[in-house]
Amino acid sequence: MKMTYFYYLLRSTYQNIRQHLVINLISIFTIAFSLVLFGLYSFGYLNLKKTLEDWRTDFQMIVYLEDSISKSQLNSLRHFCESSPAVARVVHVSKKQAMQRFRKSLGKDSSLLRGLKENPLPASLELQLKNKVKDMQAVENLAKQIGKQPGVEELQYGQQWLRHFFSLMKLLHIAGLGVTGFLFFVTVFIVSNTIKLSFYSRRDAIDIMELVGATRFYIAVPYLLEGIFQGLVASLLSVGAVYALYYYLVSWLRQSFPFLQGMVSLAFFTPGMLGGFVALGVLLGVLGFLVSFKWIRGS
Amino acid sequence: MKMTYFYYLLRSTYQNIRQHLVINLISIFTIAFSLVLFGLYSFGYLNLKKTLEDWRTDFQMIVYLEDSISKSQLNSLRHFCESSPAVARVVHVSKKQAMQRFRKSLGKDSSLLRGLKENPLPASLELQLKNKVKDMQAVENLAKQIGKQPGVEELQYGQQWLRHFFSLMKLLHIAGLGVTGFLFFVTVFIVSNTIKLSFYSRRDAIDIMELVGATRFYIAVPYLLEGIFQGLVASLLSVGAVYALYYYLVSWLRQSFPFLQGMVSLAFFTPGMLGGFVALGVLLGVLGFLVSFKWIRGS
Amino acid sequence: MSSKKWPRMIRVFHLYKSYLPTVAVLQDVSFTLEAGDFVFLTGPSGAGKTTLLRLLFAAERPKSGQILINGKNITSFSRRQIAHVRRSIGVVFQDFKLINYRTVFDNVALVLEITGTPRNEIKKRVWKVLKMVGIEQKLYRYPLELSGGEQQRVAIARALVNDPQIILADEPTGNLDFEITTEIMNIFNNVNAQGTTVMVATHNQLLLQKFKRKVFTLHNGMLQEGVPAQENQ
Amino acid sequence: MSSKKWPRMIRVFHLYKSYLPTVAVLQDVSFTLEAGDFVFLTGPSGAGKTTLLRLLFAAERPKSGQILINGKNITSFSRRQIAHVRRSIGVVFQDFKLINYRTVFDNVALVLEITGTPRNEIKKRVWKVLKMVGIEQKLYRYPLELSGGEQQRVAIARALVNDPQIILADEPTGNLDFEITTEIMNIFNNVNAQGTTVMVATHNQLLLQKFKRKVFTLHNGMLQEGVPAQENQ
Ligand SMILES: Nc1ncnc2c1ncn2[C@@H]1O[C@H](COP(=O)(O)OP(=O)(O)OP(=O)(O)O)[C@@H](O)[C@H]1O
Ligand SMILES: Nc1ncnc2c1ncn2[C@@H]1O[C@H](COP(=O)(O)OP(=O)(O)OP(=O)(O)O)[C@@H](O)[C@H]1O
Ligand SMILES: [Mg+2]
Ligand SMILES: [Mg+2]
Repeated sequence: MKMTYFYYLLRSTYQNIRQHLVINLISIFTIAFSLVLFGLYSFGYLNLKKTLEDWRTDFQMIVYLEDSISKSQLNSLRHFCESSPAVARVVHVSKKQAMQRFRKSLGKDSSLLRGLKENPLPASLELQLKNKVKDMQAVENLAKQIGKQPGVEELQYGQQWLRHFFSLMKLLHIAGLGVTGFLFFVTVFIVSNTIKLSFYSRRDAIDIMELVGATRFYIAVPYLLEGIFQGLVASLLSVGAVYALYYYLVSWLRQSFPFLQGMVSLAFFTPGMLGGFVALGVLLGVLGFLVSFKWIRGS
Repeated sequence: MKMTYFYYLLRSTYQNIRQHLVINLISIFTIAFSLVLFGLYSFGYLNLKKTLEDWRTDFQMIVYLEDSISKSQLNSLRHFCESSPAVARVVHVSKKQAMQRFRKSLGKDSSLLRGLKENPLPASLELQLKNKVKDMQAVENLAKQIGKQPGVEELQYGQQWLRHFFSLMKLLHIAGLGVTGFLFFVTVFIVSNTIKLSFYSRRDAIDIMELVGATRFYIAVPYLLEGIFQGLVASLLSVGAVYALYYYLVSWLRQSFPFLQGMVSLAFFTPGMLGGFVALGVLLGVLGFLVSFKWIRGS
Repeated sequence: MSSKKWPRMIRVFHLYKSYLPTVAVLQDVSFTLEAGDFVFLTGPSGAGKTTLLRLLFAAERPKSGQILINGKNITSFSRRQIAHVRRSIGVVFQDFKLINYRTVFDNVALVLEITGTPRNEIKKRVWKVLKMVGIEQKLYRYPLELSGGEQQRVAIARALVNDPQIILADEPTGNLDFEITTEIMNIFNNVNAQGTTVMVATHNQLLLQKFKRKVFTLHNGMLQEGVPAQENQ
Repeated sequence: MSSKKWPRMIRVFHLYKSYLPTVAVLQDVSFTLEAGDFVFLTGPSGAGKTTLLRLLFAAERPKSGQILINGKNITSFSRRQIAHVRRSIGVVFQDFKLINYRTVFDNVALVLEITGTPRNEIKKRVWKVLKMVGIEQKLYRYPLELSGGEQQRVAIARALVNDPQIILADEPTGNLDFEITTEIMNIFNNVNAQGTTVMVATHNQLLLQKFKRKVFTLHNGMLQEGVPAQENQ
């Protein structure tokens, strides 16, 4: 009995697909298109995020030191900064180094510094922040703590710039979630519509099977398998398409806009991601089936 | 005879729509979804473009003047710059003004300028560029011409920055065209699939009509009208949806991210744009019909 | 041999038809029906009756041979020409072929709408023909809300409504009781008396016996004319 | 009154059915069929024959009244229970109800697949039953590639293949010539002789006359039992 059912399932699914090849192709291409859109979006989003995080490693917090700071104060301050979980690296810039830098930055105009008797620039500690620091609050807490240490004259960490950066990251994250959710919704909608219509065109057969004693469950399983099959084929197609599209897009971008070098990368295309795509395709097929089956039951 | 045909058309279309309400709703929502995606994309693209162009008005070209420049040379240079079609505004900054600015920019550190005997900073003309300047080439041509004028010591116009800006604009433009084309293709594909499937479910009726003497043209026209109807309803729905989505998105963005104030604007939603949406919806319906009709004829 | 002289004529020459390469359904079938002829087409199940009728209204193309309807050779007609020929032929299909999402009225009216008949005229004629077959009360029902025999009568009404020059009826009484069958045959007789050529494919021996008309019998793909009904049993 | 004592029984009590509020299709229909009964159901077109049969295999729900199949009241059954009851009833539908995208073999095998019959057994039994109705050569054809009578015989084969306890046949010979009709009726007789309850809805007076069996006549929604065939004309 089990064997008969198994054989029936495979054969029914195969027959359904073969007999409704057009509808199946339509379904597969619709899922594939949705996945391609989704894939391109994911690539774009991940790349943009990566780029922004690369930029961010340039941010630093500068701790200006009082001229009167003692060696032991400096050491303990330095130790304090280094032991903070938000800080990646601490660099000490002496008064002399500060003046050298300033001179360099003035370039030709540095001649006007010639007349100076004493060095007015303060020494400083430059703190590199860690990538995992995700919001403005953490940075400001750190600044407050450091500001309380003895020997600290002033803190500078581009408050405005950082605040914008964090807002932008948050915006990007929320927009990303929103767009992903929306796309997902649209895809399930379209897939379930396609499966609904394919059910619709087989309504007569379904009615007949019920009339000769088949249960709804028995009738439904081959359609579920069909949904899974569609999702599977569609995801493989879309992986290929996304890869090809992205490959050509990236080569073209690199040639046309050399300054984007660091931004565009295909590294993202890992086996795990491929598995995710296939899983997503199958999930869409199954969801589409469930939505349309509910609809069929109701009518 | 004409009246009968007209009556037949309206009634058939109405009957088709009423009898296949589900398929029609599916079709309409699919078109509407595509249009909403397209609309959101358009808003996003136009806004981003506008923002970038706003930023761009900050760009300027600085023409440093030789200390030895004569009054008449200065005037003719100034006149030359002002008469260039690429330049919007010219501001003269004297040596004194330059020093004042420099002092200001140093802030507390300006004390170190106290010891200076003579002013080493050059006078300059600051040129504001016009918005319509679209590419790097034009800017570089202008620079070359100005550089040849007597009394000009050096030109500075953030070559690197500008080059990046123009590349980015070009990238955005091409990506915009690409995404628009892709979206359009996907939409026609999905719509034609929906109409195909709706044809598919009416195949029996079409066969019967042919068997009792109807021409293909006679059979097809109500489906064309149906496609137009779907496109019409879908475009109206999507205009509403895009408006609502965008309205809430914008309010939310403005509250959450005050620095985006200037970026987001609903001005884009003009009557012309509304007409465009409706036209696009109808066009999609008609295209979907044509594609699927060709397919039906073939089979 | 102008088409005026034989205005409602069917002529078939050496018709061959097969669906599968190995099995011939029709072999060298030839016959002539003049305007006003009435003929029964009989033969065992699967003999090719439906196939022959389908060839006559160009729903199938023959393997070889010629079919002349009103003197025009329809075997070489275009789609559009075929559509116009069909408007002068009323067909009762063995499986009815009603449009499920149109009412009884609309199913019958369809034939008149195609030819652009004015609305008032359509209403009158559809009602008249539905009354003839006895289902005028089910005007606004849908086919799936009718019994088998009622559906069959709608199919008959549709074939009659356009006053066709030729009527091809494929087993038109398989789902009807003998009383209604007799009524339907009387309608065909009346139409035939006005000059319409009628061809009725049937298994029903009672029909052949009761209405003594010309009989074509299909057997092994060959057509025999005029075999009396009694010998056919 | 255990179900063991009447294992293949149909009992119908005071059955009422109407599709439209104004028109009653069945009115107070009651009857009992014991295991091994054979009955013809007749009545004019639209009398309610198909409706009665559809009520018996739970494709319709009655307005009021009870239907007992093998002692179980199916009017209150769930979908799943109805599916199981249907497996013991073989139905020949008036409009055949074949699945167009399945071959003849697969259409008939469907009934056995549902009950999980082993593959070999399915092949043997389908072939046997197709041979009984005389279309064993068209095993791998699709329904639309068959003549009307051939399709009807596939529908009959499907109703027989599962050795059902009850056979409900709705106009099973409307598209068959008299020779094949006789063969089919003989098959029903044989099955009936082995204890199967058979109910055949038909218009065909020749059948009623030739096979002298119990006759139920539907008229104005009322059922009359045992009216001789001759008076029915
Ligand atoms: N589309 C098709 N493809 C293949 N074979 C077909 C097709 N249509 C009909 N046939 C075969 O052609 C033969 C003649 O079929 P046809 O329908 O003409 O028979 P018929 O005389 O109308 O029979 P019936 O009285 O049963 O309706 C049959 O054997 C049938 O199986
Ligand atoms: N789904 C339905 N909706 C409304 N009325 C229906 C429906 N099905 C059947 N009827 C009506 O019920 C009556 C009985 O129909 P039924 O099909 O039972 O008749 P029948 O005896 O089988 O007739 P026939 O011999 O023509 O097949 C008919 O008048 C028919 O119009
Ligand atoms: Mg036939
Ligand atoms: Mg019936």
